Amino acid sequence: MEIPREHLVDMYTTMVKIRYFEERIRAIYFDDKLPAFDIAAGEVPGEMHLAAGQEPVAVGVKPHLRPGDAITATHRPHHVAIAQGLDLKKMAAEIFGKQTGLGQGKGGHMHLFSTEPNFGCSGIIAEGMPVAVGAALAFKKLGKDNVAISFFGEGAANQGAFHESLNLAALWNLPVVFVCEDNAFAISVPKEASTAIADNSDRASAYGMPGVLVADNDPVAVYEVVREAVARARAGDGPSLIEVKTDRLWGHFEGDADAYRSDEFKATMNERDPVTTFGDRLIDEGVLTAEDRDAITEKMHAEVDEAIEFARQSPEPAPEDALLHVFA
Amino acid sequence: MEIPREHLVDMYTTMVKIRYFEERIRAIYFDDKLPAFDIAAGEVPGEMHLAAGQEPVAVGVKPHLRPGDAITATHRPHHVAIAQGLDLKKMAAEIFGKQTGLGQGKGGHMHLFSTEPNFGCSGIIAEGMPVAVGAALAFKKLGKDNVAISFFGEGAANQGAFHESLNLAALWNLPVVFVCEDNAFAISVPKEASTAIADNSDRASAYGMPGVLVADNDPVAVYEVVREAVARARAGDGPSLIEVKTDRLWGHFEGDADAYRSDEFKATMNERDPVTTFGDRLIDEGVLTAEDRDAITEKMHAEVDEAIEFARQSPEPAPEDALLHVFA
Amino acid sequence: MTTMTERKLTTQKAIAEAIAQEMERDETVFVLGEDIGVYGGIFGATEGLLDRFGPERIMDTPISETGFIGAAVGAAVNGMRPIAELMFVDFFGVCMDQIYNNMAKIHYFSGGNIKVPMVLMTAVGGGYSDAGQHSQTLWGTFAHLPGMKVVVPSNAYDAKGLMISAIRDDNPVLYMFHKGVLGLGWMTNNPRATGVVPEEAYTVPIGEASVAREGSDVTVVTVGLSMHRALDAAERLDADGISAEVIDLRSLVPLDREAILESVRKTHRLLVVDEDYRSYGMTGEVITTAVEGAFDYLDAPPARIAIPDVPIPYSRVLEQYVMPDSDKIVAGVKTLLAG
Amino acid sequence: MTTMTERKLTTQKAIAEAIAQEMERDETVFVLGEDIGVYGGIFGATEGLLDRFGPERIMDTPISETGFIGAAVGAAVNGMRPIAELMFVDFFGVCMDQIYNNMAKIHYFSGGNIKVPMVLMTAVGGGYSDAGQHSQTLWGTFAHLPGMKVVVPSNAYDAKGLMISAIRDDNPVLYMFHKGVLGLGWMTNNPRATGVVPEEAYTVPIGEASVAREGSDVTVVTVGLSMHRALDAAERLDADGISAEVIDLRSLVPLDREAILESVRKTHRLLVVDEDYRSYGMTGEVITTAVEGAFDYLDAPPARIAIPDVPIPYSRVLEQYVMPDSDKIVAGVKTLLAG
Ligand SMILES: Cc1ncc(C[n+]2csc(CCOP(=O)(O)OP(=O)(O)O)c2C)c(N)n1
Ligand SMILES: Cc1ncc(C[n+]2csc(CCOP(=O)(O)OP(=O)(O)O)c2C)c(N)n1
Ligand SMILES: [Mg+2]
Ligand SMILES: [Mg+2]
Repeated sequence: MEIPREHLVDMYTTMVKIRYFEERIRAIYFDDKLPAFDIAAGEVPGEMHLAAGQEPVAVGVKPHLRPGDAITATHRPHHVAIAQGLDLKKMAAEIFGKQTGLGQGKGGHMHLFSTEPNFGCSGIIAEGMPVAVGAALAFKKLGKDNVAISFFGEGAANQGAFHESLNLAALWNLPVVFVCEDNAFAISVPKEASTAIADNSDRASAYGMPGVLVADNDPVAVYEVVREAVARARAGDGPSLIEVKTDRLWGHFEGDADAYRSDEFKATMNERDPVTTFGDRLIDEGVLTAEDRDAITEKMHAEVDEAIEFARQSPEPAPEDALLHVFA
Repeated sequence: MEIPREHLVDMYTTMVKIRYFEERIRAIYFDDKLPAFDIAAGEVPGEMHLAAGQEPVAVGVKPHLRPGDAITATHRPHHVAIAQGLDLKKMAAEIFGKQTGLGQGKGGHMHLFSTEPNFGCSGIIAEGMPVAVGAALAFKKLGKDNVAISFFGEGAANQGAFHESLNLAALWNLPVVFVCEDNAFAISVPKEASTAIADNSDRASAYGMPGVLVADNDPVAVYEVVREAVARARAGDGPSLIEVKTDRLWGHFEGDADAYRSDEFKATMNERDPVTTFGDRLIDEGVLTAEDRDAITEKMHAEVDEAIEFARQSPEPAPEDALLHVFA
Repeated sequence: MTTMTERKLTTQKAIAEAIAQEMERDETVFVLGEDIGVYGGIFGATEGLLDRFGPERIMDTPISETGFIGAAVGAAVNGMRPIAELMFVDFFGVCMDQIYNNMAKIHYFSGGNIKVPMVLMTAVGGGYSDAGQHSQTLWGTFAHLPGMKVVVPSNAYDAKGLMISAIRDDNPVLYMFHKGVLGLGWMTNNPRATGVVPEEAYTVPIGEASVAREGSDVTVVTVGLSMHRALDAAERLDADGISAEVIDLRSLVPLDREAILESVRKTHRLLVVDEDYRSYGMTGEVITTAVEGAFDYLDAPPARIAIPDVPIPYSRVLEQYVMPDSDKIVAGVKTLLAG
Repeated sequence: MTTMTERKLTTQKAIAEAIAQEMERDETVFVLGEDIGVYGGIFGATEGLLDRFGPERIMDTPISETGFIGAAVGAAVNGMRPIAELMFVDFFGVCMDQIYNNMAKIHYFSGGNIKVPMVLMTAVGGGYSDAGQHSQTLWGTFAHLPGMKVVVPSNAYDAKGLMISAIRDDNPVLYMFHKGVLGLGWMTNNPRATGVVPEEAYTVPIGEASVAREGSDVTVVTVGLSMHRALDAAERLDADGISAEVIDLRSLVPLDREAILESVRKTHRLLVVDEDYRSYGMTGEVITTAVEGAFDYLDAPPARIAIPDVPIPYSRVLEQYVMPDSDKIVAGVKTLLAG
């Protein structure tokens, strides 16, 4: 692999950060909710879709981005948001519903918005896909060489918006990279029960754009494929579709009994945990030493802990501020 | 061509009937509207989308259908409705907004519904596509060997419902034949300004179903391709996608100045008028004599005239009947 | 017509039981939607049904709401009686055409010749910090558009009876269940979400409101989870010597205007409570109904409590600020009586 | 702020002029939609603009409303000021998620950090036998959902001024033009569809109703083409010695409640006329507003005329039966005054 060492280290570092963030949120999420689970209770209430296992998709994209590049992510946005470099404190504070959050507590974990980095996500499947097309259209009109990256799940690939977005992006030759995070499940529905063909990347031909399958949940593989797609987009050569086979290590949302996936499935998946395997590999390949790894882990944990502490200590919004921000 | 003579004659006969129907509606439509065109005026008010030129698609499908087979058509439905054998009097009466119409005057020309023949259409692009999927699902569940045919324009192929419908039909292996009427325009927007690839039939691969292009506006070519697709569907082997290159001889709707199509385009199109060319060909090939052709024309004109006379003579609905039929 | 037994069920189990009994009775009934199979429905409306009826009749779908709701319409006009589940009503925006322009209008367009006997069931409501795309009720949006019945059960008994009525109805019925009335183990415990439910099949008529609590000083009209809040409020008001009549609309379409008028003519005061957005919605319709039919009986202008025309915010303090609750209802009634 | 000249324009040309002037002024303004280029928009809102601004700024789209309206949202949050055209409002069902859940909520979710400065313009209304999927107004549907402004011009002057305001507004604005007020050559001739329009750019404030005709006996509140019907009715009533005040709401969101109240406090009687469906819509909201703010001034229960909760039928006699017109308004006012 002819990837700059700093990118490898950055990717791993970000993976560690994402994973630890998700772990902490997970623990806090359950803290005040068990044994009688109450979704409305606790410091972090509501639905919580965590991305442990899907770190490679997020970190493999980021090294190719420039300031101003737009990202639209999904209901499962933390890994992408963190990789993209969102202010971790403000992001955590939003998840805690605090005044200091990205949206002053109005959005919550599915609605994280930021202008720089240029990021948005959504609770509606495939809603961000046309938005990415529009961002790319704006870049083209404004003469910017930015690109837009649209993340979406393999479940989203059967939503009408997928079709309309890919057609528009190809038709107008826009700088968009469509990245399908194929974790094989949409909640409980396996891909073979939702998708008439095996690989969404094959759907690219319906729009005359390149479609590439990344068969492993490997940041390096993602890195390489995305490099090409982003370069293509930035050069004005139009959109691409990439599908990455990834793993959702935990339930669809926290509290999901996850009974629809077999123990074997889960065991196999856990064995190939990408944070562990990628860390091991970087050590094997001499990119990192064991000490480096520990130092990274420590540093990332501290950063995440600090962000979460910030969120915790931040004030609640004033109740009547609910009435603000309907209109500018 | 190894097509039963009666099918050839039937197809031609129906084409003549369709064309004359459209001609008569067109004339009546303009009757009370010119010189100061008023869309709300006259015996037949409102929007009027006529299908002159697209007869081959409709008549090439019909010979393969059995009682109970479901058709969903579009905002431009007359040719398909007539080929399918809808009661011409009731259909005409609906277009005239009369009490004796298929919908007692409530639906109008974009909303023709019938149970036997099993027919529906709609004013919303691609709205009928999922309905056809559902009809096919019902057939499968009820153990019937019926099939569903979904007609739609090439413009509709960029609507999200296209994608969802094809995926569902393929996923569930349903007896649906998707027939794309590619008249190269969606109102004023040419296909190359709407569709990222040349042929929608190539989109079939995104769903793992056969996709076939019928490159000529020829009832026999349609007949042959549809025969296979319907047989496949009826045998339980799943859906197909067919795209037929056809011609909309007139404006998108009546009153359309049609300024977005060049004179050359229109001249070329008119030269290959499928009713004329197919009639000539049947005579050339000895299927029909010139006398046969005249007899067919006369008979069809009489039938259409009678239906239109019926519509004209029929009573208006009672105004307060507007309040009926919201609920069964 | 029903034998009351003392068996108690949660609203969620009452819904699943209703569907199961109708599926037993009628082969043409089937269910389709996302995660309704092995998962049993995100809110449990199809719990246990996959095991009982198999994947041909309990069909998991892709995330293609336009596709599968449109397919339900097609199946309904071709001899089936589908029940489609839209997981959260908030998602209606991706499939509204099939709902309001197709499902709801075919019967009319066909001059009554085609029937569309289907149920569209969907979860509504907030109060548990699921933010602005997963917490809406939106019943006003559907009730505004003609051609579909709209029912909103607030308790287990009505949930079963209304579901059976909806399935047997020859019209499209939108069946909206509030997450907070279901009695789900993972939601905040709500004693009003469990009730006596006869084991046998029975119907609750669509279009009839019920007087959930009789009273004489003020009429509180509402629906869904706000019913529970209103009943809580009525108990508290009772302690203050205020007698509130609480009306559960149960159906928004058809709307039982007579029930509203009857109560208002008795109490002379009306408070409408709604977990939907305030403007251009249910509160305006109910108040206008009272004004049209009982103007001279009103001792004070009718009042309303509803979401104050803001998206539902995530943060608990913000969300609680905009949600109707029993405090707001108690205060609203007192203001109304003072006025 | 505007120099009134005597130049007259149709409403349609006033809209196209407003867009053109803003496009001249602001490079980030562009238009996208179906048939807005060479066709000039089915209802002429972009007439002549392709020639003037070229295909980069006047973009014909595929029939992909979710795609291109969502793209407009993406472009709006990335520095552009798009105007997207939804050809008929009736088509909203295929793209409502992008409108109500995305366009209208991003600003709120972001705590005010992200702005979505875009206009969604769309043709509304019936009366010309275009049947139930091409004749609706549906403004009540949009006005019920928070986060977007909703404007409905009824004349050429307001059409230009409201369009310029909408384009300059930092919020999403739904701009609904009634086909019957446009002055199109192919629609029934309507003298009220042409009016004096200043050549220079000017704004009409969003959220302010106008008193289109002063009167003292009754207040008629309406919007869109019904304004013309109401003005016709007012002239006829005048001949009978009845003085009707006619209020043009112009904006449904924000709603100018004060203007309604002021008039009702003067006339003591209110008739609301609406070409949208009757229940759960504008009529209920306006009447409730009057009841909330002017209860003691009302000499009779407010009344309403609207589409009686049926899909719009095709046949002329049926459609005319359900549409508000000046006969119905005259009769409604007389009944109200008799009451
Ligand atoms: C339009 C819409 N339909 C359904 C849902 C409910 N829902 C939320 S996440 C999800 C599964 C998404 O699957 P996928 O796209 O594969 O993403 P993943 O959760 O696997 O990351 C569903 C069905 C939704 N949010 N929006
Ligand atoms: C969802 C939706 N968008 C737009 C329209 C307006 N419209 C009616 S017909 C038409 C063009 C359709 O083109 P195509 O599908 O190719 O059919 P054709 O008219 O060529 O037969 C359009 C855009 C509509 N009816 N529905
Ligand atoms: Mg997935
Ligand atoms: Mg076409």
